[in-house]
Amino acid sequence: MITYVVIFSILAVLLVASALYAVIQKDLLAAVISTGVVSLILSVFFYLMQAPDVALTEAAIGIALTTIIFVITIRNTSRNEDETVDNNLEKF
Amino acid sequence: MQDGKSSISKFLYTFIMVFIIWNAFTWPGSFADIQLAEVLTGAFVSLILGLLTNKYFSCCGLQVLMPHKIIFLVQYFFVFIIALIKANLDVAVRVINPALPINPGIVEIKTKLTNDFAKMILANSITLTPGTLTIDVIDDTMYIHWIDVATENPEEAFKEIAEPFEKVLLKIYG
Amino acid sequence: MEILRYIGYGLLVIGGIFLFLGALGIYRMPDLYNRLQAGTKATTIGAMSAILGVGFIEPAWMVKTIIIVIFIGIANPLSSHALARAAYKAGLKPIMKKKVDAYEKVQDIEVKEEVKL
Amino acid sequence: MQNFEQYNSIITTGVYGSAIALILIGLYAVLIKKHLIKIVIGLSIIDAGVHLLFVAIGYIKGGTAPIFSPGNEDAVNKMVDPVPQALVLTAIVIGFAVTAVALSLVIRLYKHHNTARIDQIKSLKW
Amino acid sequence: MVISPVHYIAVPLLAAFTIPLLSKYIHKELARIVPGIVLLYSVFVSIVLMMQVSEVGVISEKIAGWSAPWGINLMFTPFSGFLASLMSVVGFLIWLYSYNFKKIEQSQSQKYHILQMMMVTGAIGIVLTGDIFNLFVFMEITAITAYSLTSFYRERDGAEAGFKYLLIGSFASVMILLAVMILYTQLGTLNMAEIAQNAHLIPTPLRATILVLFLVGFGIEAEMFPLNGWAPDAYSQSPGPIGAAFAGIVVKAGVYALIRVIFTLFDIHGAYDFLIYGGLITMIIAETAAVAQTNLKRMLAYSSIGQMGFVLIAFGIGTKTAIIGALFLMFNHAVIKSLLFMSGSYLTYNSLNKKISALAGLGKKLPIVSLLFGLGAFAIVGLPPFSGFWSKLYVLTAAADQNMLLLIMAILAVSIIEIIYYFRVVSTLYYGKQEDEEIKVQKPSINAMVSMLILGATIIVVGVYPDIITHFLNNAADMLLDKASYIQAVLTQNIN
Amino acid sequence: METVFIIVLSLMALGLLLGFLRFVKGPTAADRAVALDTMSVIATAALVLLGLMFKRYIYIDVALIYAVLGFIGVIVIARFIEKAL
Amino acid sequence: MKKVLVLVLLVIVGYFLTDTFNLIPFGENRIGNPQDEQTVAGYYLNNTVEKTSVANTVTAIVVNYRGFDTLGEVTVLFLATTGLGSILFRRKEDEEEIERINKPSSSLMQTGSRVLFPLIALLGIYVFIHGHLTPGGGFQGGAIIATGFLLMLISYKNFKAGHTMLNWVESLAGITFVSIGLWGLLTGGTFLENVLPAGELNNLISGGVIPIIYIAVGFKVAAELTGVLDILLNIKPKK
Repeated sequence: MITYVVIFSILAVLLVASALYAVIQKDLLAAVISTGVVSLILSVFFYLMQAPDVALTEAAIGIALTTIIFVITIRNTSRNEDETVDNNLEKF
Repeated sequence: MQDGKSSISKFLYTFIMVFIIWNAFTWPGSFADIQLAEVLTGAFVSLILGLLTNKYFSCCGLQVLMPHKIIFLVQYFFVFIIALIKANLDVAVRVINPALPINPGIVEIKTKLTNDFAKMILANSITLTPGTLTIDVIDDTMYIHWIDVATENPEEAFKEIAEPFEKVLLKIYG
Repeated sequence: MEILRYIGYGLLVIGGIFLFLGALGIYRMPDLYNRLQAGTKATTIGAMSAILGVGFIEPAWMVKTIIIVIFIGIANPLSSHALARAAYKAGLKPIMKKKVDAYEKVQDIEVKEEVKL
Repeated sequence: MQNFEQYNSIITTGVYGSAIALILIGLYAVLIKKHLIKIVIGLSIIDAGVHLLFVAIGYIKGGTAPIFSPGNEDAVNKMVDPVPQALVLTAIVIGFAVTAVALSLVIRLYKHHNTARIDQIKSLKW
Repeated sequence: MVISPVHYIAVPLLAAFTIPLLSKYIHKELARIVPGIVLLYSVFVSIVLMMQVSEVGVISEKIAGWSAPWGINLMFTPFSGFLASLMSVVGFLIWLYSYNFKKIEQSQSQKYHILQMMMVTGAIGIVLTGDIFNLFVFMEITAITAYSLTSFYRERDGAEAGFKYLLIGSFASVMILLAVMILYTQLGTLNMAEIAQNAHLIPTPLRATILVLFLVGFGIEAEMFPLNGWAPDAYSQSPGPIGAAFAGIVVKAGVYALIRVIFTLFDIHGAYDFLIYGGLITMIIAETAAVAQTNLKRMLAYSSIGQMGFVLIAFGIGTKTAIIGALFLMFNHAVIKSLLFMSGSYLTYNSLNKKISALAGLGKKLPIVSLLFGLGAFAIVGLPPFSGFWSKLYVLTAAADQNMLLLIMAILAVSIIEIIYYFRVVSTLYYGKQEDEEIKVQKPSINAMVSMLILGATIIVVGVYPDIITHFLNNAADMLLDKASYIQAVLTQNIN
Repeated sequence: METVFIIVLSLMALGLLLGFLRFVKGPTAADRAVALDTMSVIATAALVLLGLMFKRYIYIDVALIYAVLGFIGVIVIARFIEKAL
Repeated sequence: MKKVLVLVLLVIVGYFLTDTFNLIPFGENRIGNPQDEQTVAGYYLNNTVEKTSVANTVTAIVVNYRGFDTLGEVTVLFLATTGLGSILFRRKEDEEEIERINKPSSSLMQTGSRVLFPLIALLGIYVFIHGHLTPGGGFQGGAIIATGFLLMLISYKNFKAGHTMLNWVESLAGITFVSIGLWGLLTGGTFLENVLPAGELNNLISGGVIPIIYIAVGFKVAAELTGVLDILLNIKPKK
């Protein structure tokens, strides 16, 4: 049964790590995708805690809609956190 | 659109497909538990969706649902499964192999299919069989990223990658 | 019905292995296109097989699992196609041992919308 | 999943710890980062942490979802607390609305100042 | 249909959802007229309910047919009813004022009026609801309208002020959410009356935590120091009428929530002292900052913060007289600050820039507006015979009863500061040297004039006959202090 | 048969971890989108399996919605990378 | 310097939160034995089936017991859409040529979104019609439908979201919600009261007005979110 704890710890570590990554990453698109990962794992958490309603909401609003409106905002502003022009972040 | 089928046929096709999927969504587990209200609601929802979205959803009207075409569909399914299993083992071996034996490249193949829907199914099948990935479809040319390029010649590549699928698809949509 | 259960377990294990292999492929492959190859493929197959396995174990769930499988089957190849095409259009060249690139010459073709909406 | 709760302390640490960590990480982003989108990302991470905490307090060991679906009509005594779930539902939607407004403000600030970094937007004091 | 508190919420919502259709298919002008009718209806509901409540005591309404702890209920007590009536009246006057407001473009006016109406509705919801989470929801309604309205003007730095407000407001909502969460784990209920009944069961450390979280969360809306960073920018960058709405409506709702939490939910003694100190610091710092301002609206904003500090002090003293004084102050602040913002925005609109010095000589060109501004200035610093005098008197009396000598001195000192900067503006208006003779003034439209005159008349009438208001305030203060009857009224649901 | 579930779940968790490692390594946003896609597929399968373990039929709906929504997020990112958005 | 201050603040907040949540054990049964109806949650769990015939207790709470919250929530979304419109509003005179997307997506994607759009819409409709039986409800279903619209919006240049229709759907759904509330008031009950018969548990037609409200919420949320996405997509000036 220790396996459950291991699985759970992996999820928790992934959750925190992706949140941290969303904060430190300079490329805003990557940061936004990272928040998508946060939502993804968060909703698995909700599911594990027997809250399928909340998991569904988090999936619909966190993974899809929030990511989408962030991406659209980045399209209308800048993609690089430092707003320097060079670097190949803008390319791919 | 391209084949100018009547809109009633399109509507019916959409209606039937949506209705089937609705019933799959609401499947209670066994036939005995099906509620009449669910089915009627499903019919109503399918009616509305059919009216609103048939111009998007349907490709070619009702005749795709003819019995013999459904048999071909089943046949297609088996062809696909066999290709899938064969090729999956291939990629699995590649991934595990520490040397990563890959020789990627992008090849083009020509397809005889004209229907968008059929092209999408073909492209998806090609993508789902490991080793190949459809990058783009322009008219009748498909550009395929191939993890282990055996040949650059379009015809040979076509034989290698898409032939079994296309044969069956032509029978359904051709 | 016991046999169905065992088929289900088998599919589940196969699915698990393929999901793992897909993720491993994503991690190991050298460039985006190859990652897509390994990633979408193996994970899609893995997910499909695992989900179908659940359907076999609990036959009442079969219909819904098939619907999920169909959704995954339509959606996932499309998303990997979109990603591959986007990356290529953005200028990410695939890594190749011997240059075989038929797609390079058609970069400037405009896509037309074939449907009047 | 029956023995899930044997390791209660580890799981407690996992859930509460990650939720609090999310709140702190988001707070860090809001306070330190200079780019407006990063700040909004920080806000949404804080929200995520609070929502996780909220669901966590409603969880009951060995419980199941508070839905009386066929086969579960008699499981009243095993159900988790439905109230926090209902509240979180509301909170998630409200959080999304606030995020949308925040992002639209970011877009307008960018149009106005041609930058989205707060250290370069200086019309008002920050 | 019997008039009941839920009309405050349901009718505006129905109108808000209908307006887009009405304005598109019937007549464009309806988008501006309907909110006015709705707000007028709210005023009517207020009058009817205030008359009822003075007979019955408490009107409590349950929603969705579930009585108190299980469902949400609306409480129309003399205290909350007073605030709700005040808000609806001020909301209606603001609508009247902004009906033809020049700077709101035609195509945008539909959105403006919907947002303004919903701001009033949200604030009334905060005041009326008896459920802590529902309060949070209404606070978000108010906040989201406030964010949008702050950044309504495109040419100004409204977006920046709005973003700042949003940032701070999000913190507030996170705090409130956390507090609600901890509260729920301890008591398993969200109804305020039941929380108040059982609050003593919460372990002390958790109780302190909840209280701190609530204080910080609601303190942000109530402009308490040091959480008021949003206020000056939001006031100065938003459209003129919205400045009035902030002062008259949003902040009132924040103060209400703060007071409800401290007085009803947690009757902790230290909290009162906290209110006094917090209010004192807020007042002194804000009034000092107001002197240094050169922008008229910013000055008014700081003055508004200072006034809210004064209100918090008055609540913190905690005796009945003090609470009457505090409520009277809230009433005055709503009326007078609205008048100041309304007339002030016409004055700044007609000056070259928003500096106070640019107002010079406008007293002759816009005589009535300037007169009204002067009236407001005199009233807010507490000169007799205007209404501001009585509220200050009540608070000072209460402080004297409690032997709080230092507090009295601080209040008087701050009043002198207030007099300095308000008189500076008024003297610039009338005796300042005009720089540009050719400037064309924009006369206020008739509806704006009516709305300002109503406010001015209220100030004078209340100043002469304060009993009109204190009659209501007496009941309200009784109700606020009498926690037990509130709890009983909710949990027995005697009406409906 | 609990062991089978545990094995499969651990494989899925490891898959998530590997996907996340690729997500962190990048190097391009497209790679990260691939990782997100993979992770959401793995999560979908995991949700179905967990639904089986919790013995609740209705939980599958969540997986169904996952299958759709993860895809749409990836499509939007792809359109952005393509500079078409 | 600022970083150090912030880190100190973070440590304080973290300590404070950890300390607080140490006092709240995880996974403990706080609702007591539901049969005793000690707490609100216990009451809900014990009475929902009997009184409203709604299988999903969360839905019953969201739509009925705390239906007022949901009304407020819908209003928040509505106001966010309105506010977004006012914040990102473009004047007629400085109206530039705008385009939502530079180029249509590949023909494969076009076909794919054409096929998936009705299916996603169906999924959303399924989620909110079955809000009282299965997880999900109006908000989730609405969000799913909105993502379906988004798929079309980013795939086709000439797909229009149909503002007239969106306006109608949004307004009518909102009016339905409030009218159901007022219906309860008019028939002598209270606002949002469940005036229809409860029906039988786990039937599609059960729960009185609860499914109707959730369907209205679903349509409204779908229209609002589509509106939000459309506004956000339609602000890019043509190069």
